[in-house]
Formats: sequence, C-alpha cells, structure tokens
Amino acid sequence: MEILYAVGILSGLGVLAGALLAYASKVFYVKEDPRVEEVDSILPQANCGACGYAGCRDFAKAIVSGEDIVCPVGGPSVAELVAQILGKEAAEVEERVAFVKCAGTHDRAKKRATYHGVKTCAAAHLVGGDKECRYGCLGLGDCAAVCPTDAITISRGVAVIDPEKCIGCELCVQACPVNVIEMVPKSRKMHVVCNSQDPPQVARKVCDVACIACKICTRTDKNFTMEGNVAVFTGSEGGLDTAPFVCPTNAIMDESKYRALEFVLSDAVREAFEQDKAAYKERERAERAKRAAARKAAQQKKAAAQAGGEANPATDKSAAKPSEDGDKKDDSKKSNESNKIDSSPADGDKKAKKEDKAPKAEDTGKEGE
Amino acid sequence: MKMGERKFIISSSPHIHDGSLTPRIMWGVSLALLPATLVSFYAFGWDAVRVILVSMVSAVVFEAIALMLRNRRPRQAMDGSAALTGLLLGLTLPPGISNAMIMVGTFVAIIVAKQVFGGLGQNPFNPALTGRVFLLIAFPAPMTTWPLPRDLTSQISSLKSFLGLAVERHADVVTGATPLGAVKEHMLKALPHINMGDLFFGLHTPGSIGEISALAILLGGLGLLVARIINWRIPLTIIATVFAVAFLYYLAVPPKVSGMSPVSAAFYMAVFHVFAGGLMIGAFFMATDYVTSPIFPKGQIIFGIGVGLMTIIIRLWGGYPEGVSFAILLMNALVPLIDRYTMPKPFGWVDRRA
Amino acid sequence: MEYLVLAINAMLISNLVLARFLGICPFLGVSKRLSTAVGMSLAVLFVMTMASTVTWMVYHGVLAPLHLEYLRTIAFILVIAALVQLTEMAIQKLSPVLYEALGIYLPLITTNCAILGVSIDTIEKGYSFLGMLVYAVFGSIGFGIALVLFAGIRERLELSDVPKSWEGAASSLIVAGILSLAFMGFAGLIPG
Amino acid sequence: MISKTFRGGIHPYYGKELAASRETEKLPLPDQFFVSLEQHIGAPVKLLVKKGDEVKAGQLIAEAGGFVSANIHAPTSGKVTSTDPVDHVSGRKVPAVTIKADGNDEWVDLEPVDSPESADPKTLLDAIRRAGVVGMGGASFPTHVKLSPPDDKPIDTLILNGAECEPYLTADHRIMVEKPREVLLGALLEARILGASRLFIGVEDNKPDAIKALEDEVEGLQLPENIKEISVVPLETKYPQGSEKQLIKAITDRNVPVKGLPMDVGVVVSNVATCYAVWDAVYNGRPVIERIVTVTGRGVVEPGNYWVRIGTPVSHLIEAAGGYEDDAAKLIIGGPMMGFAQGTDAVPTMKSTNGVLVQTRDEVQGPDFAPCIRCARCVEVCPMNLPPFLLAAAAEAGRYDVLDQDVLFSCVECGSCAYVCPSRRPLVQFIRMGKAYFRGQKKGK
Repeated sequence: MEILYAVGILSGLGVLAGALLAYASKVFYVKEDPRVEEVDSILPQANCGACGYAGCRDFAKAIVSGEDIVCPVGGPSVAELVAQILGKEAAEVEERVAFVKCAGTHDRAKKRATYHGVKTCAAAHLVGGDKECRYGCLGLGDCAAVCPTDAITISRGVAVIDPEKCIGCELCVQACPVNVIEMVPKSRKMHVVCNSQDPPQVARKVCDVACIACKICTRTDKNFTMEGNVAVFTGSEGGLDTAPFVCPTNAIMDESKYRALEFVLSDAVREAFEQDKAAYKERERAERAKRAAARKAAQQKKAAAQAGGEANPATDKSAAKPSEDGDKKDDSKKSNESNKIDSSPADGDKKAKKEDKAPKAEDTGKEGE
Repeated sequence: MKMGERKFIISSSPHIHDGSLTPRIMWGVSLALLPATLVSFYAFGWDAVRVILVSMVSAVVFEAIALMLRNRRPRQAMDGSAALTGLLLGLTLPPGISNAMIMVGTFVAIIVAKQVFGGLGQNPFNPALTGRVFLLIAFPAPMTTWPLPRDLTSQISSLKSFLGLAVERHADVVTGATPLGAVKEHMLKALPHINMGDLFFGLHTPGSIGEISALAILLGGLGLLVARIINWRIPLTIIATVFAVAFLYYLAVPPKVSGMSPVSAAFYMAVFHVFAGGLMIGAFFMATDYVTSPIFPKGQIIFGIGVGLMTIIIRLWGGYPEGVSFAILLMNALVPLIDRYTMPKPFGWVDRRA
Repeated sequence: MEYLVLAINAMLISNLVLARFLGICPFLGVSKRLSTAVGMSLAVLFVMTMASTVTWMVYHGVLAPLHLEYLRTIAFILVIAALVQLTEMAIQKLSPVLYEALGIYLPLITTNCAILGVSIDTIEKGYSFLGMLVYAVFGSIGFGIALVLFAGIRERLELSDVPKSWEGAASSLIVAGILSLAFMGFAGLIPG
Repeated sequence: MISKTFRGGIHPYYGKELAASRETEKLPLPDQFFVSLEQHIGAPVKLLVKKGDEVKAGQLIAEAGGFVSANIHAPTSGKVTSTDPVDHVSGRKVPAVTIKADGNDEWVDLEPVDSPESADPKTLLDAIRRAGVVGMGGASFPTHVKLSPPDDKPIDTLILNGAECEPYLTADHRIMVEKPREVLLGALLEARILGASRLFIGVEDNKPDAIKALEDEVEGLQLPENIKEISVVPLETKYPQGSEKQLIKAITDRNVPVKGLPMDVGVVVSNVATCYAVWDAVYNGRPVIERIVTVTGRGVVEPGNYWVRIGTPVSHLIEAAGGYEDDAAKLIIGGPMMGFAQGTDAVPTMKSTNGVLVQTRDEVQGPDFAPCIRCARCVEVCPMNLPPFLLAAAAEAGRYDVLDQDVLFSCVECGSCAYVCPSRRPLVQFIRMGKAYFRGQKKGK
C-alpha cells in the first residue's frame, strides 16, 4: 500500500512539475535562432578571436544576426557551409597564411647596439631594436608566443612561419610591432624576404639580404613591382622560377623549391641555392654565348649571303629557342641591357654579357656583396 | 675613433637604480629574526637549532627542486625568500617536533603554497603560515606539545638528538601549556598567574621556539622599521586592534587577577594578549610579508585591523588558543579585494561621472 | 541569539564550500571574474532560499504526513530541477535585465549540490521554518563570501606566472584548499 | 627658506658636480651636420632643400607642415650632401638633411623684432614661430602653439622651469647662471603674449648660484605693467620636480587634471632654455640652431657644457669632452632617468638635446629582473599616484584588458618606480609597452 503512495506521490510531483514547465515554456517562450547552434557547430572552435569576436559562439551569433563577416581560420570551406545555413552566397575567401618578410639573421643583418631589457619585440621596439635595419624582424618571438599552432620558429634572430601549420589567424600580424609579417595567399610561392624601406644605399650597408631596390626582378618578371624602396610580389601566378636567381642580394625566395625555414636559416640550403644560382648563371652565360655565336654566325651568314641586311632580333630569338625556357631568359637579357645605368651589383652580369665570348666563372659567387 | 663605430647598450629609461635588491631585503628580514633565533637557542638549546636548520635547508632544497622542474636556474633558490620562509616556519614550530614533520611543513610552504602559483611574488597566501597551519591541523598533538624551556633533561636529549645519538628523544621531556593555552583552558575559571616579564623576555614560558620572546621580535621588528623594509601600518594596527578589543572584552568580562582593580586587570590581560603567543612575530614578520599583504596604505590599515580582529576573535571565542596564523591566512585571502578597492586615484583624477 | 549562532555557523564555521565541500563545481567554474562571482552568489542566494522553502514545504506538507520521508532525496531533486528551470524561464521572460545578469548561472545551479545539500540539511537538523530560512540565506551568503574571495585571488593569479601544469583548476583547487585551512580557524567559534 | 615640493619622488645620486661649475664653451664646428627633420611634436615638416644645394647658417631648410609644427634651419653654411634618413634619439631612423660644412659659417641676414618691449603679441608670436622655437626641456612641443592657448583657457600664471631635476644634467643650470637676464627677458615676452600676471621661476635648491643670479636679475628688472607678481621659487631637490604637473602642484598647488594640460588650470610652464631661445628669436631674430648641451658622466674624460649647433653629431661632442673612457658602455641622450640610450654616437643633437651622458660598464650592469614581490616602493614614489607594479604586470602578461587607459596614460614615464624597484623590474618599459599597445589599437592595427 505504501509503495503505491510513494509511486503516486512521485508521479504526482513529476506530472505537476512537467505540466508546470510545459505551461511555462509556452507562457515564457523566448525565441532564439536555432541557426546560431548550427553555425557554431561547423566553426573550427579554435576560439582564437581572430575574427574580432569573443570566440566561435559569439561569431556565430553575430553572423546569424546579419553581420557580414568571415572566419579567417575556417577559410572558404567553412564560409560555404555557413552560407548554406544562412542561405547566402559565400563571400570569396582566399586561404591565406602569414609570412615574415625578413631573412636578416644575426650573421646577415648588422647590429647597431646591444639590447638590455624585456625580451619581447614590443619592448625592444620601444628603443628601436638592436638591428641597424629598423624594418627587420626583431627576433624576440612575440609572434611565436601568440601563435596558436606553434607554426613560428625563432632562430638566429628571425622568425620563420611554417605555411603548412599556419591557420591564417593573423594574431602574429597584430603582435608584430615592426609590421614585418604579412598575410599572403597560401598558393603564393614566390616571396621577397625583405621589408626595408631604407634607401638602397642605406639598405645595402645594413643587411646582406636586403632588397636594394635594384628593380631587376621587376624588369625580368612582371609579377614583381616596387613599393617604395622594396620589391613585392604582386602577381597572381606563381612567378618565374628564375626570379630568385636574378636578385643580386638573394632576397627572393621560391617556396616551391625551399621551405622558408630552410631558406632563411639553413646554411646548407643557402649554399645549395647559391649553387643553383651559379648553375643558372652558368647556363645563362652559355646560353648567351651560344646566342651570340648564333648571332655572329647569322650575321656572318648574312654578311656572306648579303641578303636582307637587317639582323632581326626575332630571328635571334628563334635561334636561341632550342634551349629550355627561352622566353624567360630573353626577359632577363632585356633587363640586363636596360640595366646599364644602374649601379647595382648586376654590373658584373653586364660585363659578363659584354664579354660573353669569354665568360668568367668567378663572377658568380660575388653577387650581393 | 670613427663616428658610430663604438656600439653601446640600449635599454629603456631609467638608466640608474638605487641599488636595492630583492635578495638583500630577504636576507635583511632574516637578519632581523636573529634576536629571536638567539633567544630560542638560549631557551631550547640544540633542538631550536635543529628545527631551524632543518626547516631552512629543506625549504631551500624544495625551492631548488621546484625551480629545476620549471626549467629555471636553481640558483634562484638562494635569493633568500625560501630561506626566510623556512626560518619563519621553523620559528613558529614547537621545539620537540620531528624532522619529518618539519619537512612536510616546508614542503607545503614552498611547493604547495608558493611554487604552484609561480614562485616568488605570486603566492596569494603566506607560505610559512600555510605550512604551519597545515601542520597544526594534520598533526595536532605534536604541534601542541610544548616542552618547558631551559629544562635540563630536554637540553641533554636535544643535544643528543642533534648529534644523532638519542633514539627516544622526547621520552623525558617535561611539557607545559603555553600561556595562551592556559588562559583558554581557564577562561571561565580563575586565571593562572602570568609573569609578564617572562612573557616579554620569553625565557621561561613554553611556546613556539621563535615566539616566546616578545622583546627579541620587537627588536627585529624595529630594525625592519628603521631599515624601511616594512612600515608601521600593519604591525601597529594589528597590535592596537588586539589590545583594544581585548581590553574592552576584559572590561566586560572581568578576569579574576589577584590584587588588581577590574580596569587594571583588563589592561593587564590586554597587554598579555599583545605579548603572548605569535602575535608579535605575526604582526612584524608574517602579516608584513610584501607578497601577501595589501600594497596601498589604506589597504594596509584595513588589513591590519582585520588581522587583529580575527586573531582576538579566535583567541577569545574560537576553538584554538592561538589565532594569529588563521587570522593572517584569512586576511591574505582578502588582499586582492582590499587592493582592488583601496587603489588610489591618479594625480589629478577627474571622476568620469562628474 | 539562537538564530545568530545558526547564521554564523552556516556562514563561516560550516561554510558550504570550504568546510563541507558542497557546490565545488560552480565555485570553480564561475570564479574567474569578480563580477560573475557576485552574479553567481546572488543567483545562488535566490535559488537556495526558494528551493529550501519549497522543499521544506513539500517535506513537511506532503512527505512527512504520508510517512514517505525516505523519498525526500529523489523528490527534492525533482522539485529543485523543475524549480530552477521554471525560474530561468520566468526570469528570461519577465526581466531580461536580470536574466542577462543571472541567467547564465541558473542552469549551473541546477547541478549545484549545495542546493540539495542545504535542503536536506534543514530537514535532517529539524529546523523550524524560520530556522530553515536563516540557514539557507546565510549558507548561501557563506557560499558567496567564499566565491568572491576566491574570485579575487583568481583574478590576481591571472597576472601571475603560474606553471603551465598548474594553470586553471589545479591551482584553483590548491587555493580552495588553503582557504579551507584558513576557515578552519573558525572551528569551535560557537560551542555546539 | 622652505623649498616647495610634491608627493612621491626619489632622491637619486645627482652627479651634477661633474659639470655644474664648468662654464659653457663654444663647441668648434664639426665637418658634417645631420639635421634631423623630426625635432618637434606635431605635423612633419616640408623639406625645402635638396641634395647639392648650398645653404647658409640660419637659412630655413624645412618649413613647418602646419600650425602645430616648427621650422628647421641650417646650423651653418655649407652644402647639402644627402637627405637620407639618419639615427634619431628615439632609436628610429628619420629623414634628415646632411650638410657638409664649408667652415666659413656664413649667416643669412637676421630680422630682429623692432623694440620688442612694445611690440604687439602677434608680432612676437610670429617671430617665435619663424625661429622654430620648441620646448627645449625635452618635450619639444612647438612654443608658438603653447603660447597661443584657446580663448576659453585664460592663463594667469607663467612658470619658468629651472628645476632641472634630471641627475647629471647642468645645461639649464648653466644658462640660468650665465644668461639670467636673457632668460628673464624671454620669460617676460612669453608672459606678455599669454597675458599672465604672475611669473614664477622654479629652481631646485641644489642650485643656489642659479637662484642667486636670477634673484639679482629680478631685482634689477624693469617690470612691465602686466606682471603683478614675480619671484624665484626654491624647490626641494627631488626627482621629478621638473615634471610639469608636479612643478605646478609644488608652486601653485593646482592639480592638472588627468588627460589635461597645464592651461586647464591657467598655467603655462616654460623651460628656461626655451625662454632664452624666445629672447634670441625676438631680440636677435636668430632661429634655434644652437643650444647648451651638457656632456657628462663617468664614461667621458672631461665632462663639460657646450654651446652646440643643432645637428652636430654626438661623436663630435664626445671628442670635445676628451673622448670616451675605456669602459664607456652606455650612451644616453638626455638624463639618466628619462634619457634615450643610443646604439652609436652617430646620432645628431637636436633642439631638445639637453645632455649627453656616458655611463661606464659597472654603472650599467646589474642583475636581471625578477618577479614583483609587491613591496609597494613603486607606489610610494610614483608622483602620479599610480600603481606601477600593476600596470607593468598587466602589460607583461599581455592582459591589456585589465588596464584602465586613463590610468595608464597618466604615467609620465619619469622612471622613479623602476629606480627603486628591488626586483629591478623595467616597469617603465612595461608601461610603455602598454601605451604602445593602445596607440597601435587606436590606429586600427
């Protein structure tokens, strides 16, 4: 009998409470958009705050309420899914990664002082940093400290970002006091590893790998343009894979060949690069010699035949065609020609060109001095 | 030399310093505890030396281990803060306590109360007191066994134990009650006769090894005040509060002290509360710990009054005869809030609502 | 006087969190900021008073007359859960301002064992209705004191260089432990 | 004599004896000048010369780029050889005009103001503006702007800042001793422009000779009508007595509000060297191309004071002071409390360069900084009543969200806190980090 009481009371209480709640949920109904939950569930949940909102949930609320925002971490895939839920067109989101525009390691960039004090970039920047170049990476790792994925390595005084680990959250960009970190499309493989706006004559003095505004790259490759005193890669395509070789100070890096980490930091890789570059120059010279020989032969032939009379560059080119990437070399050749007034170290190149019948092997190693 | 050839050091201003240094402060405070240490040696002999040495050394060792685990230079353990914690803890222990218990105490003090929060400067609670309170609650009996000072048998046994000769160390030790314990026990009955001189000089009263002599602590405390390592606010307010509340209490509940008028008896008991137990060392050395006390002047006064109040409340009404440790720990917990609400306004501050 | 003793006892000596270790979840969860700690304390005060009242009435009005005392735990859980839910909905509708302030804590309170603990305590100890009220109110004030103290310390710890392995709950629990040690000083403050 | 003062502050080793009694010498002209184009607070200047131009001393080479800006003149005659950036005391590199001196030091024709005692304020202001006078105590705020407060901020008091509380520096001290009359005449001009009726000259009491010289001069001075009260006020020798807000508090007991300026309480503060420059600009029509610089410290052989042309490389100054001691380790432009440490001596002097301090290795080296032990010394000495330890801790932890910007920006970076910190914490640097963070945020970075 008692057990019946117990069951009765409990069920009574339960039913009462249930009824009350059911009634209350009607009376006190407050609408919340279910899409917030949905959007939240597809966000990366990194809660990094890179979007400017306090976590993914907040972002979800904001985007559902009509804000026009994108999740920089999630990239296009997330944007598309979100757009599906909201029934909107996905905004074009290009996947981007952060890149440090400086290769001025301790041995390459000149020091102007010894820094004492708080070992962060923000602090060192207050007194101008210890590098002679004021545009370079301070190397104290404020960016690495904020990186949520440990994509940043600090070594020998510069930060290098692993594009594979980078999720594009831009926290490092915000943390960097010298603004040496830039967001670049992940697909871009060609980078100028210099941020210096110093005039060429100054830049040259303070760092071995500075962009010295010689403009050779911009002339050989239309993907490069000058922004003030520094060249930048602005093209949409991959760029010519010879671009790094024409730079007299080795300030252009081809990421498809070298990982940034190694290119900036590893002596071995740098050496390998130098060898590639020397080989390229060698090829270039041989090519020129061949071309010149061909031209000479053509001229001689023409002279001999005394037909036509004009030595058309087009014929020259066709003569040079048999070698691989003939067009590109033609570009660089043009640049060399138009470079005569420039006092850049590319001089050596020109001389070599002028005396291209007898190429000098020792030229190669001296670039960028 | 050519222009620009010499490379200099760059750093943020200012470029000069007054020469003060944290380790120097820490060792300075330790030095100020020298009188109390000497008295303890005189009163308890080698046992006092043993307790203090074990406490200090184990504290430094624990600190060094913690620093190594955190990939810091273990040399930082010699910055004096761990040694000071060890010394303070040792001075608040009864002389008969075993080495193992001391080490448990220093472990709690250094590892649990300090290094867990990031080491020097980060601990919210006074490490030495945390260690002591932990011991008090974990080992109530040994922590409240008080050998009489200058007892010949205890002296001999303590020397033996110090030299590692004795096995049964505390077999013959004569114990007694601390004055505060006696007062607590007899609260409702007649009070025992207390010799104020003994209390002040501390040579014949049982108690924690470093707390018995009010004079010795006072000397050290004055030293700290003169050296400007501490200021008057916290110690003075603690002592004044304890004195005032005790005086009022004994006026309301007159103690039976032979041959005294109620007022002078109340005064007598109030003075007694100031000199007895750990109040002096607490007021001058524990409550003034930089890390765990308020920073702003107003806050320091609030803190001092709070410690005084809690102490006397626990002493008069609570279950423990002594309340200084608890009082300081409780007020330590309040420090962040006190700091928050006593922060002075910047020079020329204009109220934003105005 | 009897109620004063009860109040001090509930608030300090047998502090819900620090002496009886009830309600540790919200104690750790909502003590990151002082402001949220205050909000939580108020919410607990509100819910605890209400829940204790209702459960007291359920017990003395329904269970006791029917000699179903052994059902109290399950019955109380039911009642408290429904009550908190109801309160949350009501507040959300009736006072959005209050909801903004307390709302997020209410679901947390559902699982706050301190509420159930206090409800059962008042029955166990046989408090009168007034005694129950004093106990619930001061018990929750004690909870609030512990929470606010704790939040203050945690805010300070946020600027500290806490070792990575001890960050968050680990060091918080140590703080709670030491705080609890300190509160033991109140033991025996009131005889009985 | 009771010396007035303020709350907080410190008593560092002053080191003034090194150069205080050394009479100011004319520094021989160097071969090359680097005239920085960032010598004031405000809008950047417009460059008027180019590489290859010949210039004369006093010739305008860069024009103020707005009202809050200041002209820059050539320090000597010669040829502009470059306009590349050079080192700036702040540690940055900024555009500058490099002039190769021809050694003749030919001047342009100067245009002094006729009968300055009766000239109207507008003419005076214009002369000051043309001469490119800026605050020469270190702030380098354009003086003509400071002397043109808005109409709703009437000025009744002009305070001459002769406190020179920075240790080691004696440039202001020397100018007060050597040119008291000029300084006072300049101050009277300023007072007249401002319409101030009270003129106080605040001097720290460790410079009795300067106080005496000024008092003597005040007595012999023919006071214009507008001045009702004038006195030399001895101040307690305590750093940072010369900080504007503290100086005003000590002398007039007025509190400059947070985020406010002295003019909010009816006061303008002017450095004594600025007054001299004002006098020079009005009475002689000479632009600011020369000032007194103290070269001092244990790291130089022979400390002294020099009349230095603006743009002179610091290396040249050091040479004049006998060169470096072997253990020179730190080169500071300004004083040891607020000066800027330099990487090299290629940095040029500017209008605001009042001293060059060279410290030796043992003065520079100290232990690394340790955690804060909350000893509250920084709180005790902070003249602005701030909690420096807290501001620094927040900045160190990157927890800028707990910082109140009004409190943070109240900090005048005097360095008293870091000076007394037993944990050797670079509190000022942390606070500056915090400020830099918020400035960056404001810029929308």
